[in-house]
Amino acid sequence: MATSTQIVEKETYLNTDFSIKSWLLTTDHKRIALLYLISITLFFFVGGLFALLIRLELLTPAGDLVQSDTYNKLFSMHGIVMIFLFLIPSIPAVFGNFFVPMMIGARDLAFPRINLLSWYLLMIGGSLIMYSIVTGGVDTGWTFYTPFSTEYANTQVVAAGLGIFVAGFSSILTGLNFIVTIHRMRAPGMSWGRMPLFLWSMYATSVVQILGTPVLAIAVALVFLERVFRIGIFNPQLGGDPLLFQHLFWFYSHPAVYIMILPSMGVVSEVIPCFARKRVFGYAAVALSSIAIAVFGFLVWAHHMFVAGISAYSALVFSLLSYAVALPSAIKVFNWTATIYKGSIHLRTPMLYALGFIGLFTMGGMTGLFLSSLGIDVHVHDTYFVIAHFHYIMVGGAVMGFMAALHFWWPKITGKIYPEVWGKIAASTIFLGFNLTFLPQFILGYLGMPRRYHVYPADFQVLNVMSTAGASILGVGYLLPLVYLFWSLRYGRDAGNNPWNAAGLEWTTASPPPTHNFDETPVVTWEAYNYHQLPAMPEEETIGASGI
Amino acid sequence: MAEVIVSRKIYVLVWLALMILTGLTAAISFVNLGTWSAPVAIGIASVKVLLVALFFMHLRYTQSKIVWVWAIAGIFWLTILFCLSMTDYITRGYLRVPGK
Amino acid sequence: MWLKIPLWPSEASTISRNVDALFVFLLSVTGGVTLLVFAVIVFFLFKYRHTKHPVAEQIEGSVPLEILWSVIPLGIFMIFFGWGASIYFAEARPPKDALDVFVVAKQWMWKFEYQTGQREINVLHVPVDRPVRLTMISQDVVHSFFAPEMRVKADVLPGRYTTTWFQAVKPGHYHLFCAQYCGTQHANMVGEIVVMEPAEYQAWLQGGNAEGSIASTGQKLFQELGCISCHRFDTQGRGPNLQGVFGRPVLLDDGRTVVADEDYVRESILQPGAKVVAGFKPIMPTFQGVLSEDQLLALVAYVKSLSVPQQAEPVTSRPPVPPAAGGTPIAQ
Amino acid sequence: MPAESSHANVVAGHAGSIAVPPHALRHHFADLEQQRETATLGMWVFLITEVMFFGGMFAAYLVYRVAYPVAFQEASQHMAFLAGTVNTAVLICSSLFVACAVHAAQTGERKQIVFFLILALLLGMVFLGIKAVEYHDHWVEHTVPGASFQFQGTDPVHSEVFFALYFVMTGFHALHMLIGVGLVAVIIYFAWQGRYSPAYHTPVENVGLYWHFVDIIWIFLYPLLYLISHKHIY
Repeated sequence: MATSTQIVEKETYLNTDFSIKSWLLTTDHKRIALLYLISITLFFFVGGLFALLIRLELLTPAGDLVQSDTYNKLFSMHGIVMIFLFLIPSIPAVFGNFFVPMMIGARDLAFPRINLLSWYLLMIGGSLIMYSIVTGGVDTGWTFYTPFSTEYANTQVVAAGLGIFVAGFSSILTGLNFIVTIHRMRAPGMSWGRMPLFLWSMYATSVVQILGTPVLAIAVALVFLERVFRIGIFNPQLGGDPLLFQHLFWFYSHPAVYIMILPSMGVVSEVIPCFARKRVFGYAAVALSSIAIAVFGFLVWAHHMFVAGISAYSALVFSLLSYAVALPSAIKVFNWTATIYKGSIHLRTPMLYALGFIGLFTMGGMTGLFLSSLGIDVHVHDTYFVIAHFHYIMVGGAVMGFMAALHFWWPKITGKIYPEVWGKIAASTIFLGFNLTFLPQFILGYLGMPRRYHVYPADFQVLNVMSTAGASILGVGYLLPLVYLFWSLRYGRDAGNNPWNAAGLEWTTASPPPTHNFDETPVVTWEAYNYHQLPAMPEEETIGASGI
Repeated sequence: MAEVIVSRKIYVLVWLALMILTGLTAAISFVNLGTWSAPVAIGIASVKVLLVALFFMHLRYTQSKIVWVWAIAGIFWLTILFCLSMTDYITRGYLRVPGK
Repeated sequence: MWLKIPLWPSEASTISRNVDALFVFLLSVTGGVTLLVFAVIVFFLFKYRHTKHPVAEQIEGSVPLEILWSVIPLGIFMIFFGWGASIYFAEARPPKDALDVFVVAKQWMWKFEYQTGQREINVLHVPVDRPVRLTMISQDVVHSFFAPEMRVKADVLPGRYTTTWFQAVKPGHYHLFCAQYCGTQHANMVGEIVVMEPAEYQAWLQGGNAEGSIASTGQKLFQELGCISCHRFDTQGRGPNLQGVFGRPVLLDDGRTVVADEDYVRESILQPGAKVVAGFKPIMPTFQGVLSEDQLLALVAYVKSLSVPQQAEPVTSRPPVPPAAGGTPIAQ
Repeated sequence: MPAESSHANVVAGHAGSIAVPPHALRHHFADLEQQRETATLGMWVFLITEVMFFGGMFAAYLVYRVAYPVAFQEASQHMAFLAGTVNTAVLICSSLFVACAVHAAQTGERKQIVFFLILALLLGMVFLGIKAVEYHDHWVEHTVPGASFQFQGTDPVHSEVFFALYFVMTGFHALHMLIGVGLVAVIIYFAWQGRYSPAYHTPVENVGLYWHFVDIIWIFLYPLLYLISHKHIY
C-alpha cells in the first residue's frame, strides 16, 4: 500500500481533541482501548501488590507478617482482581479493541457506544471490587465455593460478587462487539481465509465470553440471593447441593482460562511470522485450532472437581474430554515451531516475549496433562502443583502474550519507539524471575503443600524461599517496561507507519492512526502474512530514523 | 432492501396455533401421565418456542446463515450444560461407594 | 543443612507407588517432548538468524505433518488417560475387608471415630498393612481430606458422605491436611496420621476409653429416639423393618429404586419424605436439627450392622488373608 | 463524535434510493442494509447470552427436579395454575401485537406501530400485575422461601428448594419483562415522533426480538413450574 498519509500536519486519534470529556465520552475504539490499557495496568499492579504480600508471608513457615484472616483476603483479592479485572479484559479489551477494526479495514467496531458502555461497566465492576477491598475485603477465594461464601464468610462477599457480575457484562458486550464486527464489518476482499490469526483467536475468545460469562453471572447471582435471602439453592442445610455451584462456576471458569490464553495465542501468531519474515506454517490448522479450543473448552469443566465428590463415571468422562482440549494447543505449538524453520529471524523484544510465551505455555500445558490424569490429579489437586500450572498458563502464557502485544504494537498505538535494549533486558528478567518463582512450586505441590495455606510445615521452606526470591525479580521485571515505555512517549524516536515492515492492514495507516483509521476503505487482494512481498525488516538503529 | 415482510395472516395463524397449544398443554396437565407428563409438556413448549422463533422472530425468513449458526450454537451449548452436569448427578452411586 | 531440598514425598501407602510410577512416566514423556521442542526452537533461532539467513523461505504448511502431530499426541494422551483412570478406580473402590473409620470435619478440626468407639481429634491412628476406609462428612463447609504420603485426597462435603481409603505400608507419622479452603484457620486444620504395627495398634485401642462400639451407640440412640417403635424387626411396624436392608436396592413408592447406602440412611433420617419405601406412608418426623453428625454416623453404623450378621468381627488382628506383597491389585 | 464529512462521499455512493433520515446511518457503516444486518446479528448474539443466563437456572431446576420429583410435585400443587395459564395467553397475545407492530414499521404505518405497541405494553403490564398478585398470595401462604416458610408435605426442605427456584426464575423473568416494558415505551415515543420508516426501523425489530425472547422463556417456565402435578388446587 502506498503511504499517502504523509501530509503536513498529521491528525491522529490522539491529537484531535485534548479535553477530558473527549476521552470519557469517546466512541473511538482506539481511545477506548487506551482507557482500558490505563485501567487494567492499574488493576494489574494492585493485584501484583497482593501477590507480593502473599509471597513475603510465605518466606517463613510461621504466620509472622499478616494474620490468617488478612492472608485469606490477600489471596482472594489477588485472584479476583487479576482474573476479573486484568486477565479477562487484558488483550481483548486493549489490543482487540484497538486492532480488530484496523485489521479488517473498518472504521470502528460495530457498536461504538456499546463499546464505551462496556468500559464503564468494567469501571463500575472494578469500583465495587475496590470498594469491597477497602471496606474489609473478601475471604472466600476467587472461587466463592458454597456454602462457605453463602453462609459462613462474614466479609464483603456481596459487593465483590456484584462487582464480578457487572464486570462480566462488560466482557459479554466486548465479545458481542467483536463477533458482530468480524462478521459484518470486514473490508472488501478480507475473506475469512485472509484474516490475520489474531482475529481468529479474538473470534474464538468472544465465543467463550458470550456463552460462558452468563452462566458465571447466574452462579454469582444465586450466591448473592442465597446469602441475602437465605434461600436454599446451594446450601445443603436448606436442601441444596454445594456441587451444583461448582458445576455452574466451572462451566464458565474453565473456559475463562481460554478467554485469557486464546488472545495471547493470537498475538504470538502475529509476532512470530513478522520476526521470522515468513507466512505462518499451517494457517488453517492454527485458525481452526482456536475455534476447537473454544468449543472443547466447554466440555472439560469438571476436571476441577475430580475429588469434589462427583461420580466416578463423570470423572472418567471429563478426564477423557480434557485430553481433547490439549490437542489443539499442541498443534499450535508445533506450527509455531515450524514457522521459525527456514525463517530469517530477528530477536527483537516482541519476539523474545513470543518465544517466552511458547516456552512457558508449553510447560503449563504439559503439566495440565498431569492434572487431567485422574490418578495424579487426586494427589496434586488443590496443591501448589495446580498453582504453578495455572500461573504458567496465565502469567507465563497470557501475560507474556500481553507484553508481546504491547511491545509489538506500541509503535502503532503511540507512534514512538521504545529503547530496544531495555525491552530485551525486561523480557529476560521476567522470563527468569517467572521460572524461579513457579518452578519450585511444582515440587512443593507434589510434596503435598496445599494451596491457600498461610502457615506450612517447615520442610517446605527452602522451596518457598526460592519462589519468593523469584517473585521479587519478576516484580522488577514488570516495573521496567512501565518506566521505559513512559520514557519513550516523550523521548522515543518517531516510529513511522511500519517500523517492523509487518504485514497486516493496521500497518498500512499512519502511526498513531487517524480517528477514522483509513483514508479510504482498503481493498484486500493479498493473503495474510505476505512477507515475501514486503521489504526486509529495518535494522534496529534505523527504525524510525528515516521516517518510513 | 433484503428484508422479508411476513404477512399479518401468518402472524395470526401462528398466534392461533400457540393459543391452541397452550390450551392443550394445560388440559393434558390434568391427566396423570406418570413419567411421560414432563416430556410431553416440554415437547409442546418446544413446539411453541419453535413457532415463535421461526415466525415472530423471523428466523425462517432470515437470509443470514450466521444468525442460524448462532441460534443453533445457543441450543448446543445449553445441551452441553445440561448433559455434562447430569453425567455427574445421574451416575452418582453407581459404584455403590458413598461419594463416588 | 540449608541445601537439603526435599524433592519427593515418601511413599507410605500401597497406592503411592502406582501414582508415582504414573507421575514418573508422564514426567519423562512430557519432559522429553518439551526439551525436544525447546532444542528445536533454539537450534532454528540460531541457524536461521537473519544475519546468516537474510531471506526466509516461504512454506505454506503440510497436511500430513498436521495429522502426524495430532494423532501421535492423541495416542499418548490415551495412555495417560487409561493409566490414570485405572488408578482412580482402584482408589474409588475400598476393599471389602477394610477397617472402617468415620470422619467428621468441621471448622477447623478433624474428628475421627473408630468402630470400636474411640474418638480422636486431628490424629488418625491406623494399623500398617490393613486397608482403612474413611467415611467422611462435614458439619459446615466443604473440607478436603488430604494425606500426601498416602497420595489420597477427597473432599468432605456437608450433607453427604464421601469416601476414601488407603493401606499404609510402613509405620510412621505422616501429614494430614485440609486441602479445600474452609475459612480463617484453614491452614491450621492439619493433623497427623500415625501408622502403627498391628500389635502396637491393638495396644493403643485397649488404652483408649471407648464407651462401646459405634454401632452400639447407634443402637442406644435407636431406642432412645423411639425409632424402634415403628421400625420393628418384624413385618408389623409402621416403618420398614431395617434388618438386612443396608446395601440392597429399595423400591420407592414413586417407582424408583435406590440402593440403601450410607447416604440413603442419613437422608431418610433427616428428610424422611424424600424417598419413601414403597408400601409405607410418609409419616416419619424429621430429625433435622435434632441429631448431630456424630449421632447420625452412629445410627448409620447401627443400621449397617443390622445387615452384617457377623458384625462383631474383631479389629484385633490382620485379616485372615493378607494382600499380596505388592498391595491390592490396581488394574483390573 | 468524529467528523463525518471526511468520508461522507463513501456513504453517499452506497445509500439506497429511499430517503435516508440523517440520524439513521452511523458513520462507520457503508449503508443502511449493512447497519441493519449488523444490529440484527448483534441482537441475536445478545439473546444467546440471555439463553445461557437462564440456562444456568434451568440446569439447577433440572438437577433438583430429577433428584426430588415428589417434593417438586407437592410444591407445584401450591402454584396458581389459573394465573399461570392466563399469563401464558397474555404473553402470547402481546407477542402477536409486537409482531404486528414490526410489520407496521416495515410498511411504514406510523399510527399502527404505536397502536400495536401500546396494546403489547398494556398486556405486559397485565402480566406483571398477575405475577404480583401471585407473589402476594405466596407471601400470605408462607410459601416464600426463607425464615417464614411453612409447608405441609412429605419433604418440606426440598419443596422449599422448588419455591426458591420458582422465585428466582420468575423473578429474573419479571425483571426482563420490566426492561421490555420500558424499551417498548421508548419505542412508542420515537415511533410517535415519526422516527421509523420502511428504510430504517431496526430498533422496532430488535425490541421485538427481545420481547419474543422473554415470551419464549415464559413458555418454558409455564410447564416446568405450573404443570408438574396433575392435581391442581386452583
